[in-house]
Amino acid sequence: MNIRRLRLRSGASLYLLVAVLLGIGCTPAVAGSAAKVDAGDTAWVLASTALVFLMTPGLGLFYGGMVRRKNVLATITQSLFICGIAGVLWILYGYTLAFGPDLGGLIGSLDWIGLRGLDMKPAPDPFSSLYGSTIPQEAHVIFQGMFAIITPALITGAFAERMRFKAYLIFIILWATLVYDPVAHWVWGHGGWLGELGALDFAGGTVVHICSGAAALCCALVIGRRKGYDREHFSPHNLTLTLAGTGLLWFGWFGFNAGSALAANGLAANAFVVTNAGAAAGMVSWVLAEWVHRGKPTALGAASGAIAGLVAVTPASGFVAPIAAVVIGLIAGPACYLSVMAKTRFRYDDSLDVFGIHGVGGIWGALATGLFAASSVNPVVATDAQGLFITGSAVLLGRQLIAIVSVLFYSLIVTYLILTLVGVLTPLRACEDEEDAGMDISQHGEVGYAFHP
Amino acid sequence: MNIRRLRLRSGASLYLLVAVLLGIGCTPAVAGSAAKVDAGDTAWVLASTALVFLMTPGLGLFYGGMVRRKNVLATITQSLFICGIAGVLWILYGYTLAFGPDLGGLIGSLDWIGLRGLDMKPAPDPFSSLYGSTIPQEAHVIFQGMFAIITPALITGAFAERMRFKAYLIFIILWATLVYDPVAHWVWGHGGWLGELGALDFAGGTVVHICSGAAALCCALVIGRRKGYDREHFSPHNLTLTLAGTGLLWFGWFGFNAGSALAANGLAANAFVVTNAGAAAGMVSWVLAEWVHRGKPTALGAASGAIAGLVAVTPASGFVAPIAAVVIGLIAGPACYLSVMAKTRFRYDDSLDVFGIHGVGGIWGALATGLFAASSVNPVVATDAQGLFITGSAVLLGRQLIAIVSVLFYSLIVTYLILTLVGVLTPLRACEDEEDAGMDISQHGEVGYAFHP
Amino acid sequence: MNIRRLRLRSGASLYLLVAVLLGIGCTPAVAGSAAKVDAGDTAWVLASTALVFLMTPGLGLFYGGMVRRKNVLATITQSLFICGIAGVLWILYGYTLAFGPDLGGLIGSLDWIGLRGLDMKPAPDPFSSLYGSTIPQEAHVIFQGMFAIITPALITGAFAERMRFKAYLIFIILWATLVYDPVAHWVWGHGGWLGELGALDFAGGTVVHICSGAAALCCALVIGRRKGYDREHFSPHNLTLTLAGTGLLWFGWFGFNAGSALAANGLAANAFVVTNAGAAAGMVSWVLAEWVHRGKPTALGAASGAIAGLVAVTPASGFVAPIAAVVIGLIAGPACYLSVMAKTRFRYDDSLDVFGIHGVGGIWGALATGLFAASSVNPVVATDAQGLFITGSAVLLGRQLIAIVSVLFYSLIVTYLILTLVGVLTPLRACEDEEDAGMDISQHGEVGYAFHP
Amino acid sequence: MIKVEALIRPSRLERVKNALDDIGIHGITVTSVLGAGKQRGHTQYYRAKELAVNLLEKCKVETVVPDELVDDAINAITKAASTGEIGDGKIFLSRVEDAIRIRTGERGEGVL
Amino acid sequence: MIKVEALIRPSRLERVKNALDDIGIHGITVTSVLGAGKQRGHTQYYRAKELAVNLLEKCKVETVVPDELVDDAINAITKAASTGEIGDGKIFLSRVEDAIRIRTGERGEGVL
Amino acid sequence: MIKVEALIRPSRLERVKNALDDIGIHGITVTSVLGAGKQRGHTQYYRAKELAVNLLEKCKVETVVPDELVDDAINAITKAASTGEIGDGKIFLSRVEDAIRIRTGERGEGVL
Ligand SMILES: Nc1ncnc2c1ncn2[C@@H]1O[C@H](COP(=O)(O)OP(=O)(O)O)[C@@H](O)[C@H]1O
Ligand SMILES: Nc1ncnc2c1ncn2[C@@H]1O[C@H](COP(=O)(O)OP(=O)(O)O)[C@@H](O)[C@H]1O
Ligand SMILES: Nc1ncnc2c1ncn2[C@@H]1O[C@H](COP(=O)(O)OP(=O)(O)O)[C@@H](O)[C@H]1O
Repeated sequence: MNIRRLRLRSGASLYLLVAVLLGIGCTPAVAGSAAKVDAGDTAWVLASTALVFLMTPGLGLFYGGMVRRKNVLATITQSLFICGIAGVLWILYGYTLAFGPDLGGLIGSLDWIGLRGLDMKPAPDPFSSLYGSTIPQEAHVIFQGMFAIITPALITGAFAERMRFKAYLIFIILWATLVYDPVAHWVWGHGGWLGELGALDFAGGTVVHICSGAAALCCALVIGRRKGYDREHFSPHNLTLTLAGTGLLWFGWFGFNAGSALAANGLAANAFVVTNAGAAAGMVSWVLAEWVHRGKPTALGAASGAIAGLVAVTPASGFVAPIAAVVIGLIAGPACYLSVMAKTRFRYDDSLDVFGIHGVGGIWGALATGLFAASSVNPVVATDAQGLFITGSAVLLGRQLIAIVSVLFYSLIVTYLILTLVGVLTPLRACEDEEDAGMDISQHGEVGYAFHP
Repeated sequence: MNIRRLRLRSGASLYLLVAVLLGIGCTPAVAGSAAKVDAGDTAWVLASTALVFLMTPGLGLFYGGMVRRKNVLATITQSLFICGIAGVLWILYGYTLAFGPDLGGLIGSLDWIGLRGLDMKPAPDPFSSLYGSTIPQEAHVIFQGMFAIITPALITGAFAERMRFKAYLIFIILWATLVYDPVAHWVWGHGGWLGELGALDFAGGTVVHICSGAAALCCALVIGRRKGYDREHFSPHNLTLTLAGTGLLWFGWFGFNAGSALAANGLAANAFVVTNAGAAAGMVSWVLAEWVHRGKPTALGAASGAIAGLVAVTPASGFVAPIAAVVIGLIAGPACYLSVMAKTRFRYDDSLDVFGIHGVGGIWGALATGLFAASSVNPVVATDAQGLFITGSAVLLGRQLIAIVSVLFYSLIVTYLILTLVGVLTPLRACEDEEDAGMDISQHGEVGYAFHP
Repeated sequence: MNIRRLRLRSGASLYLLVAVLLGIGCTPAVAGSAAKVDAGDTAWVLASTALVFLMTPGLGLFYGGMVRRKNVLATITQSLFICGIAGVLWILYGYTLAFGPDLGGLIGSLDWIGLRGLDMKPAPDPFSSLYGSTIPQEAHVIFQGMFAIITPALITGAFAERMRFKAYLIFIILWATLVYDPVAHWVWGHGGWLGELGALDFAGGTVVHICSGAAALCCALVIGRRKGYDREHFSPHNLTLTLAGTGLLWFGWFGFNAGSALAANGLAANAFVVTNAGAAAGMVSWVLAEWVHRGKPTALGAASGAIAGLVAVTPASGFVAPIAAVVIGLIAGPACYLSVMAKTRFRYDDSLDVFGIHGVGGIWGALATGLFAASSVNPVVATDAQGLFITGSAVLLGRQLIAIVSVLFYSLIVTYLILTLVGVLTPLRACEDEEDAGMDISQHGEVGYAFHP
Repeated sequence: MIKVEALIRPSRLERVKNALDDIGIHGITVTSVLGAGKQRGHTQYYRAKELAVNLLEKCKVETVVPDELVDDAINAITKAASTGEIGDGKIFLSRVEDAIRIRTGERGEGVL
Repeated sequence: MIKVEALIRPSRLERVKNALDDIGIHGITVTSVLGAGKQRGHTQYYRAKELAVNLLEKCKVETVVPDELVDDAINAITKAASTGEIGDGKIFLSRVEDAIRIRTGERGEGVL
Repeated sequence: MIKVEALIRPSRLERVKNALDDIGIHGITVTSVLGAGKQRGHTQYYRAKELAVNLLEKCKVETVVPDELVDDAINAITKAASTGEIGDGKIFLSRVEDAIRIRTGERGEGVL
């Protein structure tokens, strides 16, 4: 008993050491903002956080249904496991890198490492203006954490059916750290240079979709085509999963966009309306496009169009009126449909069209924000830098372009460097036999369905 | 560059023209109610809206599991696509038809077309009394929008496995416009005649369930039985989908009913309790009924009973005490079980029992509201027009009967007219070969599962 | 017409009689607390309730994917049906047994039978301190009701693939009444002896996980191994269901833990962060453990680890800082992995590892609460009874041990008695033929998938 | 003993089974297969891509019968499975040397 | 060479496979089939409707063996698959003219 | 008439089908099967438990052809299905007594 106590004691000491280093006990920092937590706003942001969380498993189903049967678990797991790995990193250092006190407009400092120094009150001034002045800062932490999870998860669609789990794991850790955290800081962090510039991104057109879309393109190019690219057709094995995933993604997206108001107010309600309008219009227009072009309206087209519409409306969702969202969605459908077609021409194998939908949809959405943003919807939009179609001035559109181009290229380049590095450490893709047998059995030793005797 | 600018300019002009016509820029109308947005109420209504949204994809799974394998995607898509088409229509003109300033108790005017004139505040007086005085009107717009989506989606269960996608599409557009929007106005719109009459429908017994149930019956009769009705048995191909859908429907239904309080208060909490009680009791009683009748308690019976209970408790959910809800659910199970059995006798082919469950369940629920509604639960219930079992007066029950009968017949007749019209434009049902091959391949060129080599 | 009226009258009389006995009309009791309902807190608790509800169908999918194909519906139904049966019981007498006015620290009285006497205001003093002083008591009723549903549902994993539906039904009714309700009272009921003692359990480590885990162990031992235990391998038939279920469980768990704050405040936000941290760390650590041990990281491992982490962090979620949650999760993964391995050694057949994950994870979580609970996170933690690693005092740890041991043994013993009783009434397990044919066909007369011609 | 192996449309399975039952043939084994023949396939669409699919779902019905029942079986199947359209399928006959009932170990035509 | 084709209960597959392994027969092919025979079917229920289902899940195990192994194979299968209840299944024997190993192009009994 | 029955890797199905098409053999029937042979199985993991799985997914391709086409068919299949690795599969040949086209009732080689 004494010995055990001793062990506990020394265990406790060790723990305390680590704790001090990481700031474990620090939740109740003394300083803090004078602002008060509002229960209604907090309720909405927490509910939204849960909604955004669900998008990642939903994405797993969405993606998982589109691959061949032998890769279904590997594909879902490549989404789901990011809830684990990126979830831990976010608390350890991701949040402080992205949202911590600014260093040169480029990155957050390590002041809030391990969430140390955060208390149960709203973020202190001047952060509260961006991180919510009526919600506990931890609500901001975890709401943003869900974005840090889904963004790398989106990329996995590009290298589905061939990337090794080990390489994937290292890649994700590096990408979350070196691409996502800085880019989130640029756009949404207090002092980030793109935010300061006045580029608008309500819920992640650049940070989430362009950033992951560009990375996806890079991955598809570097990792190469799936075995059998010219010979076999890689048709989806279980579209019921994909349709279920679509429902969950759309559902979660309400938190994504309307939660980004960080309050339960008129802006949130407008973002909610606008989100649904964009998704609905995207669904309809993609289906019409393929109906005209190929002669059949498809289930997968409806699903893809909804996602395209959601992607496109995301950056605009806090700045535009409902009818503008309908227009954004109506264009997003055919635009993404065309870009998915283009893929075949350029012969790169972005397995599940991450670039075609998230990249292109995100770019269109960021531009559309520059066309339709109105300060009447959101006073954050400067009256002299509203959308081109509102005031005829292209000032905002120019800023949007800068944001698009810089995030696109930063993500492309750094993703390329990361892949090169990972490739040195461990092979990026499975060998031919493993690819033939399927990633489920070769990477995980499992099979998706045991329907046979 | 100059040319491009020019094009942008003229694009902008064209857009502005359309915008003016549709009232795009109009979100920030000057007038408005003095009422203030409450963050807590708004948080709950927005969360509820997301919940109700999820019901439609959930319904897709629920229905999709019950059809034959070759029709699974078509069936899910017939639900999912309504999120698109009805989603867009609602913003363009659905909301104003249903909830706009009243025209003769029958329909809303076009004043709020394209949501023009709505601002981020609560609905102006006198609308605020019905549309929420503490939530932004856009929250009411989108909450109600989800009802406008799920209601036509419910009907699709009646013509599953045989209706052509094109005919379905035209049908849905017309039905949403000519049946749903007016009926919603009658019951819930400010000035609607059934609402004025004092008929009670908290969350959609008449508007949603009787209305769609009657339409479903009409569709089943007009479109006719599935090929092989007498020879083959159409057994469900994947009940795991149906059970998953049941979970999502029940989950979403909390938003449907408790969200209909348009506030986060005691009434919402009571509606929540009552909803769960009704669903639980319906599940138990259906299963007991079939256990006694056929000797086996089934999974599909549990699912069906839960839905029957939910349907029945819906109109009553804001007016009755929990124990009354248990009684309502206990009766709903066997009642719907019987009506599903009756279908076989009358030999109409309502594929997935929309009338048997939503029609009959909705009627029972509307009647039950006339039996159990208590002004102690909700002061909206006039003390002299409470439920028969509360005060012994049948006044309310009479009003409920009027509401039931008028919605039932209106929906039956107008649905019949719409189907006739659609049938003139394009064949309603697939030809025999297409039906044999399955709707997935014939309508969409897709297959649900590619599990084969 | 006259006759019908008469019948209605007498129906009404009968109903009124029952109503009086059960207290149907009693929602609006006159007395009540002076406390006022806060819309924000209510919004969050209602949203959380919906989230917790979804866990049970989610659990159905999680479990259903792990059994053999022939048992999938029976397994899902054993979860889903508890939403029905326990849902009804909770309203009739469960709530009052668990949370009604205390009788000797052991059980609640029947004062609130049928929810009689509850009104739409917060619970009266002194209950409001525990049941929420800013939410309607019915919100507490239904939030807690979801816990009363999921807890027995967890047990079903232990006897999956062999227990008869009839026996299951009687077992669940008795268990919910004789085990869950008292234990919930001990820990969370006003006046319950473990709560009075100062044992901490924020969201159900003892009440939910240890209690169901112990019962599961008992069931596995009493009911015996599945037929073919030594000869066949019972591998999971559809892990996509399990992964989908994992997503829903994790999602719902945010309501489980963060909703347990019964308010939308900093504590809820911290609980949310901590929940995600625990789940994420558990996922990562389980996968690492199996990767090292067996050479493959698996999808099911990721899912199991997430659940293990969630279980472990549950009792601690309102008392610890985020980094502590990471530590809790990191240990939960390997701990549960080891205990699942141990099962094979001891040769009992807890089909889906309920004890290995919920029992062991719950014990670790309850202990961890004794290690990391800090009054700086939650003032409910007495400063002189904080976690061992916070102040070096083992006072709290001792109380946690008492809680663990008493709940563990109470559940083990009473479960054993219940099983014995049920076994007298009806055979517990299916006969060999039925087990061979599968529980879907033998218990329910259904098949999960009709994928064959 | 002859094994009669019929490749038929899935939608005719029920009828074929009943037709065989009617002439006293109760032992059959059915397999879900994909078949190609004269029948045209479908076109599938997957995000702007078109795939020609020419393996169609068919049922293989196998029944081992004494020689004297072969013609009856063929007639029964042909009648029940034929729609007159391409894709109705084929029947193949092949000789079976012996049959054993597992339960009893019996052999020969008697076990059918 | 003889093809031994056994229709067995799915729950006996593992045992049958092991029994064949034990006597040195490693090459087998297994198909999931539905079978009707003497065994009674199930009743399924679907919303108040009753369906009699008499196609039951079975496994078809095929192995092509040299003539001299046929009796051993039959014995092994019979033993491993039999429960004594109706529905244990049947074994059919039929002659195989030749066998080719795809990898090498070899022919004859040697490839088995 | 001979039934050519090939057990191949699923990933080679497309190629085998095309190879047969090229030599004018259009009628084929494909079944999804599990096979054991010389090829090593996989190890599966299920919560700390290891399972050796040695029934692997294979495709059975059956085509009934006139005697004179048998060798061409064998060559086509062998070429298209072979990877040189263990597990490429086997082809079995067996005699078919007669063939009937269901649609027309025709019999004999002509129906193939
Ligand atoms: N030579 C063959 N060998 C094996 N199976 C065949 C052969 N010819 C046809 N089949 C099977 O029969 C099915 C129907 O054949 P098809 O030629 O399409 O129709 P029909 O017999 O009416 O002309 C095919 O899908 C295939 O499964
Ligand atoms: N004549 C037959 N032709 C083809 N398959 C048969 C025949 N008779 C039986 N079978 C197969 O064998 C299985 C078992 O047969 P059954 O008659 O039910 O059992 P038992 O052989 O024990 O009497 C059937 O389900 C069917 O798949
Ligand atoms: N004797 C046999 N009888 C039936 N099927 C066989 C036999 N031998 C092999 N097979 C089938 O052929 C497949 C490939 O055989 P295998 O021995 O693994 O490869 P290889 O022929 O390249 O040596 C097996 O999976 C099995 O389906």
